[in-house]
Amino acid sequence: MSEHTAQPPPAQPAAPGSGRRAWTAGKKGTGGVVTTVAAAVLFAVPVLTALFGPLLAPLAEASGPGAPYALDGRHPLGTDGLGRDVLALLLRGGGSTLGSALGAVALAYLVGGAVGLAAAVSRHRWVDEMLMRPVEVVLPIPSLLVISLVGVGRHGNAWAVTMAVALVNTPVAARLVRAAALRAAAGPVAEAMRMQGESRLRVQLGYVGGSVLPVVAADVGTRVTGAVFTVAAANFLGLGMEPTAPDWGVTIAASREALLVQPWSVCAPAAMLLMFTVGLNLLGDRVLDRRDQLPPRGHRDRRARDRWTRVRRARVLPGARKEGRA
Amino acid sequence: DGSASAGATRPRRGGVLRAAFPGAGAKETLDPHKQRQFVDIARHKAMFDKLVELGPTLRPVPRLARSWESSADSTVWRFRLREAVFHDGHRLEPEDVLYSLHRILDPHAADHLAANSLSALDLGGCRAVGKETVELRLKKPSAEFPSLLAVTGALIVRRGYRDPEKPVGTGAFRFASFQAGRSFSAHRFDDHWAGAPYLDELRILSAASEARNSAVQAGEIDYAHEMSPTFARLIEGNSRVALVSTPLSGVDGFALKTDRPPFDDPDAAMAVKLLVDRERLIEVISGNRAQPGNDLYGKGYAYYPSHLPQREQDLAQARRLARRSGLFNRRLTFYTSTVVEGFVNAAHLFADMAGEAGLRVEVVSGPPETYNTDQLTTGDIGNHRCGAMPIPTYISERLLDGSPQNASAWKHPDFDEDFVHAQGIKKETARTRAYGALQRTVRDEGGLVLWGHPDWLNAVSTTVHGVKPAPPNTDKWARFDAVWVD
Amino acid sequence: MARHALRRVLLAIAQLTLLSVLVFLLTSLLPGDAADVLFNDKTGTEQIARLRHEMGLDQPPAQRFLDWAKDLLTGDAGTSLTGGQPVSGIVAHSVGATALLAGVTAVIAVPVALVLGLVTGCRAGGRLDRTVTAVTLALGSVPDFVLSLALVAVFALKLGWLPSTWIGATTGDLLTRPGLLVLPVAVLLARTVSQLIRQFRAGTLGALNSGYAQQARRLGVPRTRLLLRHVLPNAAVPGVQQLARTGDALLGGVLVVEAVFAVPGAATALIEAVRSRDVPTVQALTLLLAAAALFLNVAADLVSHRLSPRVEVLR
Amino acid sequence: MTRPLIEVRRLTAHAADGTALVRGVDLRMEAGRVTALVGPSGSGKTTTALALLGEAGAGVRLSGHVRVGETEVVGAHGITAHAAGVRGGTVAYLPQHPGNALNPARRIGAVLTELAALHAPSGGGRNASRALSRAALEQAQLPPERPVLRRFPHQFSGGQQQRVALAEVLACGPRALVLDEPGTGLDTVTRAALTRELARLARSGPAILLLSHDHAMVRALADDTVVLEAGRVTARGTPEAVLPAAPAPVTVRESGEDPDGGAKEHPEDSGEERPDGTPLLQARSLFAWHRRRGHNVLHDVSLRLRAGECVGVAGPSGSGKTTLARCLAGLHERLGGDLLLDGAPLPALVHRDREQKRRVQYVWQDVHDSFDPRRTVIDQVARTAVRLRGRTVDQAREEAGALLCEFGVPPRTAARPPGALSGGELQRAAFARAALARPDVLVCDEITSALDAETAERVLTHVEHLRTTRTAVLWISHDLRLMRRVADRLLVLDGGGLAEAGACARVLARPRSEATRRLLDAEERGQRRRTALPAEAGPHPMG
Ligand SMILES: Nc1ncnc2c1ncn2[C@@H]1O[C@H](COP(=O)(O)OP(=O)(O)OP(=O)(O)O)[C@@H](O)[C@H]1O
Ligand SMILES: Nc1ncnc2c1ncn2[C@@H]1O[C@H](COP(=O)(O)OP(=O)(O)OP(=O)(O)O)[C@@H](O)[C@H]1O
Ligand SMILES: [Mg+2]
Ligand SMILES: [Mg+2]
Repeated sequence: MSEHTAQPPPAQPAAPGSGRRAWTAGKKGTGGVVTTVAAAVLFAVPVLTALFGPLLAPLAEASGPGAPYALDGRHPLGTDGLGRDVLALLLRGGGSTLGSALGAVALAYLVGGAVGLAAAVSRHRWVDEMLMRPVEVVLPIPSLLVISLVGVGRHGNAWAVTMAVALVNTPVAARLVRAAALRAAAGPVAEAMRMQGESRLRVQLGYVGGSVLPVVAADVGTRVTGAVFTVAAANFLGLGMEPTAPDWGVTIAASREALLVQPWSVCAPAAMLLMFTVGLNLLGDRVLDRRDQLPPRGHRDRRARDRWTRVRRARVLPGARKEGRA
Repeated sequence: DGSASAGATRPRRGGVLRAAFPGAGAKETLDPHKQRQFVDIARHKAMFDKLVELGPTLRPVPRLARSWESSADSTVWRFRLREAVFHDGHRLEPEDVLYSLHRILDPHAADHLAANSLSALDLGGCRAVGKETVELRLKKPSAEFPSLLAVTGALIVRRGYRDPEKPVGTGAFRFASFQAGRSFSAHRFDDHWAGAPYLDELRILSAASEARNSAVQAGEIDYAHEMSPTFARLIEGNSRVALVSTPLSGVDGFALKTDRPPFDDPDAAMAVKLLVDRERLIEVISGNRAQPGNDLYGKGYAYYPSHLPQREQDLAQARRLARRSGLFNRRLTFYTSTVVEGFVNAAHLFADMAGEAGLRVEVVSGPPETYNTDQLTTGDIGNHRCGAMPIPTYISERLLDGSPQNASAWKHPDFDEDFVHAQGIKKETARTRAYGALQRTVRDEGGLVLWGHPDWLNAVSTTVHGVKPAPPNTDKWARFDAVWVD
Repeated sequence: MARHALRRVLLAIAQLTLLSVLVFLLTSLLPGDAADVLFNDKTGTEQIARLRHEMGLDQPPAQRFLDWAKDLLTGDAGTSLTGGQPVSGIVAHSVGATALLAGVTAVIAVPVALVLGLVTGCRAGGRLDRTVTAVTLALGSVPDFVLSLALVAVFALKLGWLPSTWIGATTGDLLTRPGLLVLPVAVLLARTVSQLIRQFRAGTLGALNSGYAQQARRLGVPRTRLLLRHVLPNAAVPGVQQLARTGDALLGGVLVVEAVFAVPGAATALIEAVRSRDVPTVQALTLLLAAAALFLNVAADLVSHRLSPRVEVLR
Repeated sequence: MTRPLIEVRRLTAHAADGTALVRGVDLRMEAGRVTALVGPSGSGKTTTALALLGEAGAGVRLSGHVRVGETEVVGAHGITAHAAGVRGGTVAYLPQHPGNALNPARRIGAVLTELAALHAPSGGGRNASRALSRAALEQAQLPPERPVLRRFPHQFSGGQQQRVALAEVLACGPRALVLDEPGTGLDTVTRAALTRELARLARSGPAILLLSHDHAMVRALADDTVVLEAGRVTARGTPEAVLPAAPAPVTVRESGEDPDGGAKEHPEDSGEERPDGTPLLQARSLFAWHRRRGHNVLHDVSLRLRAGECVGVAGPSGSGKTTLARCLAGLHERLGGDLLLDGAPLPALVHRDREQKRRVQYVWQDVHDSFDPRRTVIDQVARTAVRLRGRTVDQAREEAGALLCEFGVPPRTAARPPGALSGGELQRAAFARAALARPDVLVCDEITSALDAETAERVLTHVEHLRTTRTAVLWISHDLRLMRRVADRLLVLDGGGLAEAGACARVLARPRSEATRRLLDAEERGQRRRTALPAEAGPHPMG
């Protein structure tokens, strides 16, 4: 013991002041930046491909169709089972995959999240019950059943499958959000905001929503992944989109047999999806970490708001200035 | 290529063969008269026999019936039976045959598959003639009757057979166990009329295509039924797995509805027949494992008019005909489904080809479960696929006014009359000629665009011998009596 | 707590009843019925009509539902429309394999995810965290069938270490050949673990940042104990909720796994039954799976209730 | 002179923006001695105390020298890596906001036993730990009974939570105790008992650092006193030498005279309402419960508030004061009885319209929990004026800033998130948040508990100002002296029921109920010197 005091204290890393810091030492290193950049790149590649790929696709299609699952010089990533250029498919197929997966999850969270939030924020038990009971009834239905019913009933309709995926995710989102929101909504901060006459919307979205955010952010990434695979699995079963649709998920499902014959036909779209979900999740983590670590939103908000008011005052009525000072 | 028996060792007794077929879950059945799936048929084939089977060219060949003869008007048929024994030791007698036919045609059993084909039987007029012969009487003459006895689900069971769980047949294997959707096993029947099989045990297992793929490669099964052209490419050069490829095992094509515009005009149909690029379809859909079709069913089968010239793509003529028949002004609907792998692909490929020729084709996809029925009424164009069957059966099932599967809506009373007439012709050459004329009519005026005759692909482990190429539904297909393992 | 539990169980029964009506309605809405499907390729309209009568499909749906429900109450789940065998047999044969897969997966996934979630949560941003996060994320992001095919290609076909499918295996074989389980479970684990880890990690982060964790540290509670006794109960809440849903997620994954590895399981049976419009089988399987899901949900609720007593009290 | 247990030399603390929070503090703590750290709110007491554990708030940098036992906790370069070793066993810290320091998911008994076992010198087994934990609970003035041990933290009142947190600290059996405002939220009786208990404890060994605004407690306990102002030590010595003289006792009992020389010029109030004029806020026969209907924590409580009037509420900890306040504020919905505002029924908060919300405002007891940790304090305070009085954001901000300044919280401080404010600063912010509504009824739940006398004065001044604008105030406090100054009438709650009501002066002078008498006795004794105390200490063995 006494030896310790005799020695000079060891040089310190970033002050392990707050408890949290001590436990998460090393966050600030360059590693963080590298990961952030990597995550952004991972995320951006598939998204940009989905957005702008269709514009470039004709270039890739210029060499015309080839033999099925061929790996010849004319097609950089070979061809798929119909002899179509895999690169062209890759360029064309992002929109529907990401669109339907994101759309389904967004819808699920929009509806389910709203229901869950409303149920949690409501101080009336009956509102909670009314909102959550139906959710609880729907919850245990195997999503597989819903997908297959919809897939069988409204065959080959991408919208229907998207809606089905949204539907199966909605109760889950509702419950998740409710559980997370309940803690916040029942706490004194929400009470204080209500006492201040804050609108329900602001209490729910501004504060309770904000407290739910970490849980949701941790969930959204996996949910999107899940949605992509549910759609892909529906195609695997012949319940989803047309097996010829130039969609990443469909392409993977349709070419799966050729994994070892023409690996690109499966691996290229799979890599896109992988980049997307990994990037999305990593970015989500980054944003959350940042949120917990940096000075609170108020600082930034205020500066932004001051700037905004200044602009407004300068532009709009000169009288407003006086009024503002009054 | 083809048979895995090439360079085989000497046949050897003993061993177990594990054969995997696409499964159908709870739908699988032990009742031989309800059979519907390939996996059922294979199982039943091991345990039961039909009176008549179909040979490689889809001609009837003797099975339990040693020989047959008919009255001059082809309404009364006599079948002489073999000296076969059932698994319980009981000897096959005409009464067993009559019992089986009665059971198949039982009015209360709606799901007996052969009932439709055998509905021509006049059961009241059927009888045993002595201990060896059974006499069957038809309601109307048919020279093709023996091949009707070879249809799916026309198996001969033991008199008094009721409980499907206790199958007793004359087949080469005795029942051991069965679990729907999973597995079936049967043991060698030493008293089989054609001599005991080599195998000690036969297991017929159900598995989806992914599982069959990997299992046969890993040596977990010895025989995998119905493999894809992609799989064939995958195992090229694989020393453990060989492909048994059966050429001419059916037909792939498109069906145009000829009972309504635009394809009620033979020119319009001909335009479509001339614009399809058969080679491209074969390359993409069949992985180059098919022979080009000539818009005729049954290439290589009995009654096939092989002298007709091969139809080739002729875009110029196709355009001319299309313009003349007003095809360019219409929007055509291609009704397809994922019911069979490759249907949707073929539909899109066709739509592309038609698009290049200036036609507008919209592909619509329907539910696979009811596709075959829906297809009869929906869309202008549909997919068409048909396994191996005798040409007259094909005509009667697909091209007559009352045919249950008349996908091209080919409804011409005179054609039907000619067909009934042809069926009654006793003399084979004349009958062949009559059938030939009928097929030619359909080829030139009908709505069937039959672009390819795909190979049937089975995979067999190299330790298995004696598996012969044979079109599905024929005698040697899925028959493991003469198969042995190292 | 006991009252709470009882309420939940009663509710679950009501839910199941409602659910069966719902599922029945939905299946009735599908195009075609079992007779159509059965005779899809060998149509004879008259034959179909007879078959339909035989199956009782010509009766009004309400009547059919009531009959079905009456039978069920007497313990008879009916017979399959397509195969003719008792539904209870189909269910019994198919559920075992799926339950085994899901069970083994859960038994492995939960502790692994808990440990990794805690460890990465308390070292958020560290190298270990980044590695684990990236690896599990990537594994969880590979489509199931790609992963299964790749695993089979490597471990079964190339290396020959493990069996590639369950073809022909019986349930008894599973005990003597545990190798059969390895690949399917590995595929199922990839997604499950990845999802669970994320939830546990998020929960851990939140709990670690809280005042009580800070105070516990100030009172000298050592790291491991802090994690296990103080942080875990709070951190587990989102994870437990996620766990309740894992059953469903597993079922989705199981379907692909069942197809690739020829596992004769419930997911395949369910799809097959929907395909062939075999309503009694669909009903029975759905109810069973839903009951399992409900059970998990109720369990999760009770556990969460125990873990965050404050929330329920406020309601 | 022996080497002190804890030695602090030239400790400085800087905020992230460079502001010096603590500037060169020296401190010595010896076993068996109580050192008091006093000073105005925001002077750096908590910051200094945390440094003893090798801790600092977010963004705060420490330097100087802190030695605890043989361990260097803070060195020239900040907190050392050994700091973690002293926490709990050597130095145990009772935080200023105990509410969120308790684990919501665990029963308090389990945590106490765990901590006791953790720091027990030689194991001793489960039973020993359990005995230790019970002893700790008793020392913290909570009954060590099974039902109490099995409760979750949220099932305690504010003052009870404070004591639970204290029990956790005591269960560690540390060599040095750092107690940050241990007396907040405690009624006079409990506080006196706690003071006695702490005195005993100090004599039995550990060194104690007491951070408190409660001069009575400091006088009663402290051997040395260190006065901190703006981060600097400005005085040192015995409490008598350093602290201002003890005020006169609250009450001159049985005197029948107004002892305060008519600080309030209201006519004598028998406690009965004057018949004329409807009261502004009226509660008739209130019942309230928490878990199950029937298990009431408030029984049949009635009260009337007239415009401009201040009604005090006193009572032992756990007697239902907060529950009553929350009922009025509309936050507690499990209640029976009538609430009337201007004669019209007053619904629960969710059903109140904006005007009703504005008219009735509430200041939380546990302020720390009532602020969103992610937004700045000024933002949150200003929202009241925006939402309830329709001010623009900038106007509201200006008003809020001005009000906070008035209370001694500079704008720069208010622009930080709540975690970076001192306990007293936050309490004032919470008050400002409610006051900004210009309410007609202001319910204040112990809003001066974390304030030094001078700062409290600022708040009181504002309360006076509000009353002149006809705002009625419900003032919950344990500080009877303050109560006397503020309140016109006084309600005394005991065990959820109304023990006594009447004019404040009368109640304090001639208490009729046992509960009031006990509170007053304890208050009176608390004013006396420490030496007078130990005789009546209870039999609480420790360790
Ligand atoms: N959520 C709860 N569940 C059960 N009992 C509770 C709950 N909250 C408070 N109580 C109990 O209700 C009683 C009244 O609590 P309340 O908070 O009103 O006391 P208080 O007078 O404000 O005390 P203090 O002076 O300590 O703040 C206490 O005995 C407390 O233990
Ligand atoms: N994390 C922080 N960052 C910046 N400033 C801080 C931080 N924490 C506290 N402060 C400021 O440091 C000063 C001293 O705070 P401290 O909590 O030590 O005061 P205190 O003496 O304990 O006051 P009180 O009696 O009100 O609790 C206050 O003005 C406070 O605003
Ligand atoms: Mg402080
Ligand atoms: Mg209180």
